[in-house]
Amino acid sequence: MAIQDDIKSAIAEVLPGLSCVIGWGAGPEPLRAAPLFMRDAADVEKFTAGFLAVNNPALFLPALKGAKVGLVVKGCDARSVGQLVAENLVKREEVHLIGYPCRGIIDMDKTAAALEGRCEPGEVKGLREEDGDIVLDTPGGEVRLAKTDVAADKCARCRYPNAESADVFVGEKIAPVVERDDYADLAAFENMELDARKAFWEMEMSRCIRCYACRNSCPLCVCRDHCVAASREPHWLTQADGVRDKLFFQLIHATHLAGRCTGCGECERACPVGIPLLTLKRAFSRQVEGLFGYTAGLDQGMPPLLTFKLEEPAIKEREW
Amino acid sequence: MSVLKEKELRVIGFLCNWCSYGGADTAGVGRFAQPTDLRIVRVPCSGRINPLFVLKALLGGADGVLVSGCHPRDCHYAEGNFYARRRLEVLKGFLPVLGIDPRRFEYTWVSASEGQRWQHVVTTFTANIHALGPASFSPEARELQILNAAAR
Amino acid sequence: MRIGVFICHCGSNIAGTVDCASVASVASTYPDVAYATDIMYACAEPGQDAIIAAIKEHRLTGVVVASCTPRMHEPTFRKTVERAGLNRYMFEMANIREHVSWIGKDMEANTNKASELVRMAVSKLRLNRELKPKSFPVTKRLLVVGGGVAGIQAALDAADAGLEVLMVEKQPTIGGKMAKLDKTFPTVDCSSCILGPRMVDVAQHPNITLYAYSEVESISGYVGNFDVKIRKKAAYVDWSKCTGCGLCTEKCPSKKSYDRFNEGVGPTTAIIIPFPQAIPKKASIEREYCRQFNTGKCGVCAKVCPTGAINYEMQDEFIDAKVGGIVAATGYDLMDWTVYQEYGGGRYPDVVTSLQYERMLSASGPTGGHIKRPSDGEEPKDVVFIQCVGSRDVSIGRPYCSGFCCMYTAKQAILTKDHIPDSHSYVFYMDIRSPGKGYDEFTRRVQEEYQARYIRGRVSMVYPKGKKLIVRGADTLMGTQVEVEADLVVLAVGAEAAKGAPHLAEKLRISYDSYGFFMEGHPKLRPVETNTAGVFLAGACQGLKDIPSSVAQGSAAAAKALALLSRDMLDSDPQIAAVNVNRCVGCRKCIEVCPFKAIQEIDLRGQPKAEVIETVCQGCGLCNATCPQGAIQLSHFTDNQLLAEVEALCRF
Amino acid sequence: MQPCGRLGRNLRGSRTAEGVPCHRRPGSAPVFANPQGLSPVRGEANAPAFVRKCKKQCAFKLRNVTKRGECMETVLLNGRDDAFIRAVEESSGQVVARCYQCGNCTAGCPMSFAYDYSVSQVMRLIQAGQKDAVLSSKAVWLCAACNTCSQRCPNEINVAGVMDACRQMARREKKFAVRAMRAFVDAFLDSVKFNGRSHEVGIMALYMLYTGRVWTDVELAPKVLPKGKMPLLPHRIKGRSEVAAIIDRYKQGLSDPERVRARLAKDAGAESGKGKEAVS
Amino acid sequence: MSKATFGYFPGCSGLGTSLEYERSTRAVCRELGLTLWDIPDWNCCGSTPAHTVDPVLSSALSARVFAQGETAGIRDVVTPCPSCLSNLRNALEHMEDELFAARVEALTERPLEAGHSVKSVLQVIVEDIGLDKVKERVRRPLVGLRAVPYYGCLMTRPEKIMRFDDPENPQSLDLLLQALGAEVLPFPLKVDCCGGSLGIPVRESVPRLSGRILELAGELGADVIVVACPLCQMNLDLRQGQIRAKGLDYTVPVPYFTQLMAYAFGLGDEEAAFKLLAEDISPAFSCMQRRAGEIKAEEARVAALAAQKAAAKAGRTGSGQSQAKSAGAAGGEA
Repeated sequence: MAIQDDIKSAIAEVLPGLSCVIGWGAGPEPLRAAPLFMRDAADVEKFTAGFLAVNNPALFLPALKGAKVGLVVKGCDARSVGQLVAENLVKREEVHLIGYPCRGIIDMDKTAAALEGRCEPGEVKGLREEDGDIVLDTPGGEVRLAKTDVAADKCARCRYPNAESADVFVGEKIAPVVERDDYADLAAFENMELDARKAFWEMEMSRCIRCYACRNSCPLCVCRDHCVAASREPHWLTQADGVRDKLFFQLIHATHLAGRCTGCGECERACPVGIPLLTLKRAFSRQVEGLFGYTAGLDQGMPPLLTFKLEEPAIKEREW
Repeated sequence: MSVLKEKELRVIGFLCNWCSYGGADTAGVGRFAQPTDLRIVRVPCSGRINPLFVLKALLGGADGVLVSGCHPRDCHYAEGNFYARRRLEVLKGFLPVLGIDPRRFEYTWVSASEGQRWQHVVTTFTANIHALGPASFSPEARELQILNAAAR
Repeated sequence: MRIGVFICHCGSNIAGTVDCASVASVASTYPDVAYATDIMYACAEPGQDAIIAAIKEHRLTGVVVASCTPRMHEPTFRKTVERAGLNRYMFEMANIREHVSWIGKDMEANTNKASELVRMAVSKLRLNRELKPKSFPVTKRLLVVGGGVAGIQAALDAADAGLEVLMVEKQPTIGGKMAKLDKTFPTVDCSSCILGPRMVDVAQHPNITLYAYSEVESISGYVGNFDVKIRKKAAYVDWSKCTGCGLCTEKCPSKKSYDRFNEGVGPTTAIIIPFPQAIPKKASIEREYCRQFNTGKCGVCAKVCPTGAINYEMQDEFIDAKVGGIVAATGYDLMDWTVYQEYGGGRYPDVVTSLQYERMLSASGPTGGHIKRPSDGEEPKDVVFIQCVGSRDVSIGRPYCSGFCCMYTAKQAILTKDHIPDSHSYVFYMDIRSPGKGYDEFTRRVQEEYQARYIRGRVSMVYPKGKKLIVRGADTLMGTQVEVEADLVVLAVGAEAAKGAPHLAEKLRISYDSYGFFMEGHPKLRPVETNTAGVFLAGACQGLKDIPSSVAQGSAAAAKALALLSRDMLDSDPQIAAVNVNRCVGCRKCIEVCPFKAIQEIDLRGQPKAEVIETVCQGCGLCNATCPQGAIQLSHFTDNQLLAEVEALCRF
Repeated sequence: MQPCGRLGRNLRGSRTAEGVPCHRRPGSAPVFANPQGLSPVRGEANAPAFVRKCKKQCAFKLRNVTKRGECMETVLLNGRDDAFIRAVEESSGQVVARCYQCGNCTAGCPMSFAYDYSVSQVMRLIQAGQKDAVLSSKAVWLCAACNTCSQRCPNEINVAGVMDACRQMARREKKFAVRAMRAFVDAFLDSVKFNGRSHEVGIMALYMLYTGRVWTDVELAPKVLPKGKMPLLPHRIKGRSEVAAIIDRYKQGLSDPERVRARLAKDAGAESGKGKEAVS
Repeated sequence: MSKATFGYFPGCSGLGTSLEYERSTRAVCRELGLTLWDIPDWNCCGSTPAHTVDPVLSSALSARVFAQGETAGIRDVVTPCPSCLSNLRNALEHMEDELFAARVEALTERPLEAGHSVKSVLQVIVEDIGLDKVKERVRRPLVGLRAVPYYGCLMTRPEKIMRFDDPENPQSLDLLLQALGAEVLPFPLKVDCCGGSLGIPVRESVPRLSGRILELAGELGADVIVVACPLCQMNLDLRQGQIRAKGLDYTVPVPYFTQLMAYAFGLGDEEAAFKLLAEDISPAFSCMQRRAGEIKAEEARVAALAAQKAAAKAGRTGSGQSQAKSAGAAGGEA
């Protein structure tokens, strides 16, 4: 990809001034990329971007506080950085953002489903991107899959493909996929009856193995080392393997992110058993956007639940 | 310890100490009759109520949760109820996604002198909860059913 | 942990609909409960002694009392528990009277509810920790807001006791509404004769600093350490130079300005000294009417002023002061009676308010004590007084009785007879409210000796006919419609809280009702205190009352303030937030939400952490609800304690 | 009231403490009820049996003292007619207990001069449940329905509505205290019933017929007839039968609340019954 | 129905005792561009007698009027007579209650759709048309006419149902008369009751009530009392002779406001129909002309005085340039 080389040169250009630049490199298998910490020119060579660049590099920023760090960011990653800066968990001057126009990233569950019967995603030997499609080199021959079929859900409703707040932007900005996020997925989910939804979450949460991958992959979970999930002071959760506690942990995570979650989808992507965790977070985002017109990550100031107004036009209070 | 069978449902109230708890007292002093379902937890301010308390109660078997604080601009701590108003309104909009009927949770503002209004709030809310009937969130039992079903 | 549970009968108040014995027996089965019993009157002396005895006998470490509202007796029982040697925070209450026995008759349901409330209290108590109050220094200075008779009394009492007092008065002079009165009931002695000396005392008292023509701009801090910012409004006259000679008031060309002190009875000049006995006796300029400000050309007062005190470029000044206690004595204002279109709505000049009539009666008033009809200046022969104009009237949102109109109308009727011997006074009333000492005899005297004609009925309409005003009323005792051809109609206009009182209440962070009256701590037991520690009330701002009650409340408020500020150190309330530095990641969310700025960021071994300033924290718990990892906990209302109460109620 | 200086008993006969004036004026005549000795009136009060059979049959009246010759019978308060109060309250939609007798309605009422009871006295009689006094009073008939009382009532009571309710109740119980008023209303409605519109000449004719006051407003005729402002022939409308039907149905009582409520319940019952099958 | 067209309910008195009100109302509405569709075969609203018998009966009669309106597609009705307005409006308000509507339907046996409204002619002129449009059409301003507005007790009361102007101190008629150029005297008894329909059955009511109104108007020196209600007009104008017999010593003509508007708009005598009034209005108009003349003379005198003063000032300064200016100004003024 031509753009990859441009990014590499951009990285090389700024690398000397930074302690490191975080991007994506080859992962454990051809279909999986992994975060790449580039500290010298050799590392920059290993840089790959594009359809497999699923990880959100903003995850590592809070830990690297104090050092000047560079990030190669997709649109959604830039929003995560923007939110960290808005809550001054990260100092903007300590971060150098290199943006590029993102055309969507892979969703492994969808790819596995698409490869049904033919082979396991792990067995795929290579991948080529040809404009709208991806060509997989599998033991049973080449498989051509349309990007839109296997791309992540969040990319189908992407409003900010270009990292608006990037210091350096490589390539031309592309038009957003949609103008407005109408939360159609939530609307579809809400067609179910209340009891059916309750049963749905009971079923999903009974599959949770409580590995906390969702928390550990969330860029805004800056207090993951002292998480209330595992504390007795306060003692919100027991360590019992019951559905109630596992669901309650997701509610804790969702309420902590209310008005802050940028919808990067890392929690859902990281969940080993594929529970649709983003639905809970997007329910809060829809509510916050509706009430306060605040979209996380676009540095619109302090998140709404950490401030207030004397008159709240949007909140219609119940008349008894 | 549980509610009186067929007579009561589990209704939990979080009341701010300065206004609503005082309003409930005024209602008591005024002998304004109210249904007995409501159990009141006293908190210093409606701002003290973390939405997780409401979720904990609803998931823990409460059929209805009522939060009441001072009227906006009347809060003893000046800003507590403004934050509460935002957080509880966001929570109320979130409940349906979980499959919990939003009418099972209400928040309102009652001042210490409004005994009559408190009686009306409690009576109306308890009647609404009785109309909705007991909540059915008992994941423990459901989970065992699923495991048994899977085992068979 | 060994917990003692005491179920109070409260005579029959609780025992009437709650089976206390069975609640006690159920309570004994709760975890950690070592002793459970029911007693007749827990709050009474024998009750408290029984608790102390039980603590010693059963080596109890925590006490739960199930009785009335903690808002009333929590302090009582905490002292009891402390007397028994326990920490006063190892105590919890269950409200089984106002929230249970008094609101329902169903014995079974009430008993079950009472036992559940006790269970909640026990489960919270098991997580209580001993809390020690810290103490902080107290500023021995009192702020009195409002210079009416109540404020003056409070200030003088406090100052006489050696306390330093700041008095802030919005008008250019103190004296409030009483200064506008000619005579006072029931003794009909001259108002300025009894108030004047007290006002002079205030001016000359070494401990009192008077800021007239000033307002409270903002108040921050907490009991014992309030930081008050006072705005000294620009009077465009340098009061240090002004001798109060009044030369400028004579020469001022703008003769048509509204006379606020005399309720607009007569026009006055732009630069005024409100009334001869004004304290401070200084001139002040009404910017609205002053030609110098409107047209830029005049300057007459500057030219004539012997001491050159006039300064048109004067700006508002701000004074910052630290005070320990605040007494709010902002008084009342007459309500806007022009909503009564049927009485002319202000269109007929000869329909005046009682205060305007008082200014006409007053010798220092614009008419020099002669009662003159505003329309043609003649002396009225038939004067009609209409009671309850804007009081006891649901249709305009003023259902309450203002309390003192019956009395001052009787007094005005006497004065009318004195001023105009051949006059006839008619008083349209519904009920004469004269409850004080010598009050009813006073209203009898006005009818018997001064031949005031009292007619029991409201007035439906007043309309001008020729030079006369036709007053169309009713006499329900005679059962007929009546009409009076009057020369002058005086309306006993109902009162409401002073304008701007709700705004001040928000600054003082005290609550107020829908009419703007400040909310007292308890209507019967704590009438001069508020729910905010250190803020006291005096006079009509708490509720309409006459001069004797206002003066009494002035002294009461001063007494309360003296009690508060008599100690050098005050105990801080230990129910405040505390940070667990191990869990805090320095995300600053708590600092963002704290209304009192009571949390600051510190650097602990290179790590940013939050820290609570104990004296400023009020214990609202907002930070606790905001902190994602629960690093900051509000003592006595920690997450775990509240969770324990919720868990006690869970069904599954 | 000079104390008579006697150590002794005050009015109620209990011993008075030193110096407290006992209020009996020496030598004053004992005060008995009914000084003029007028014939007592019928009423449920505690009058002896022979009184109740008195033929004068003038109903209890809280009379104005100014009107000579009437006297006031003691009112037995537990003889209060609660059904009457409820009927007035339901028909007018007002709560009469809200009235604290301030007299504002009497003060404002333009027709007070013609009343036997003032408006506030009528309200008081309703509060005391004195049905006979209210329904046989002239006041409810003379009310001009100008709403001044309701507009200025400090307790927001629709006093005009209460007066309407009492007049309607009086009409239903055939108590016509002011015959001319009833006659005029009937004349007006008959003219409307006959033509569909009111016709002045017709109304005057019927009014004169019903009351025998043939000279009413005769002197006005020359002022209006020549100007064509008093058409002799009525303007009869096509739908006059329908208007007549409306008035007749009213007279047959088709619009009585109980009857209509029953019909509504029946329809609702039928509907839900029908509705139930559809749903299940 | 566009905003400028309304269904028109003339009211029974329009055919008889208030013929002049009817004629002048139609003329004025035509002049103001207001098209009035008569409600076909309209019936009497029952006026005061019906609603003193039973509000359900008066609502039933009113319901038939609206039902007839529906057949011609009329939803918004306007009526000159406040008594009809009160009955029609009360019918609409009370029929919002289901039981009441059912009782009315039991009488009319004609269901009624929602969405009806009824206003008075005065309200439409003042609120919908607006006074500035009225001012534009005035050709013969009533300068010098001392008028006293009289609203009567039904038009603005009860406040919650009529919802028009202030129930105690209405201003719309005052402003309208000022727009016509008349001098409006403040009249305290503008909402006092004139006796209404008690004129016939209770003979002494009208002389007393209307007498008080006429006496105060006379005392204030009013040329005319301007009314907007046929009932009030009959009691004040038609019965003024009877009242004078009882001791009233003033004669005050009582025209309708629409008649004065017709005159002010320059329409013919036929439309203004002054001759149909019982009390002759010509003396009032002659007073008006006389006073108008006086006012004009006064204005001329003041203008002359001002011009003189300006000329004198210009003379004193003596500078040529200002002279030209002030001369020009003086010229303009003279």
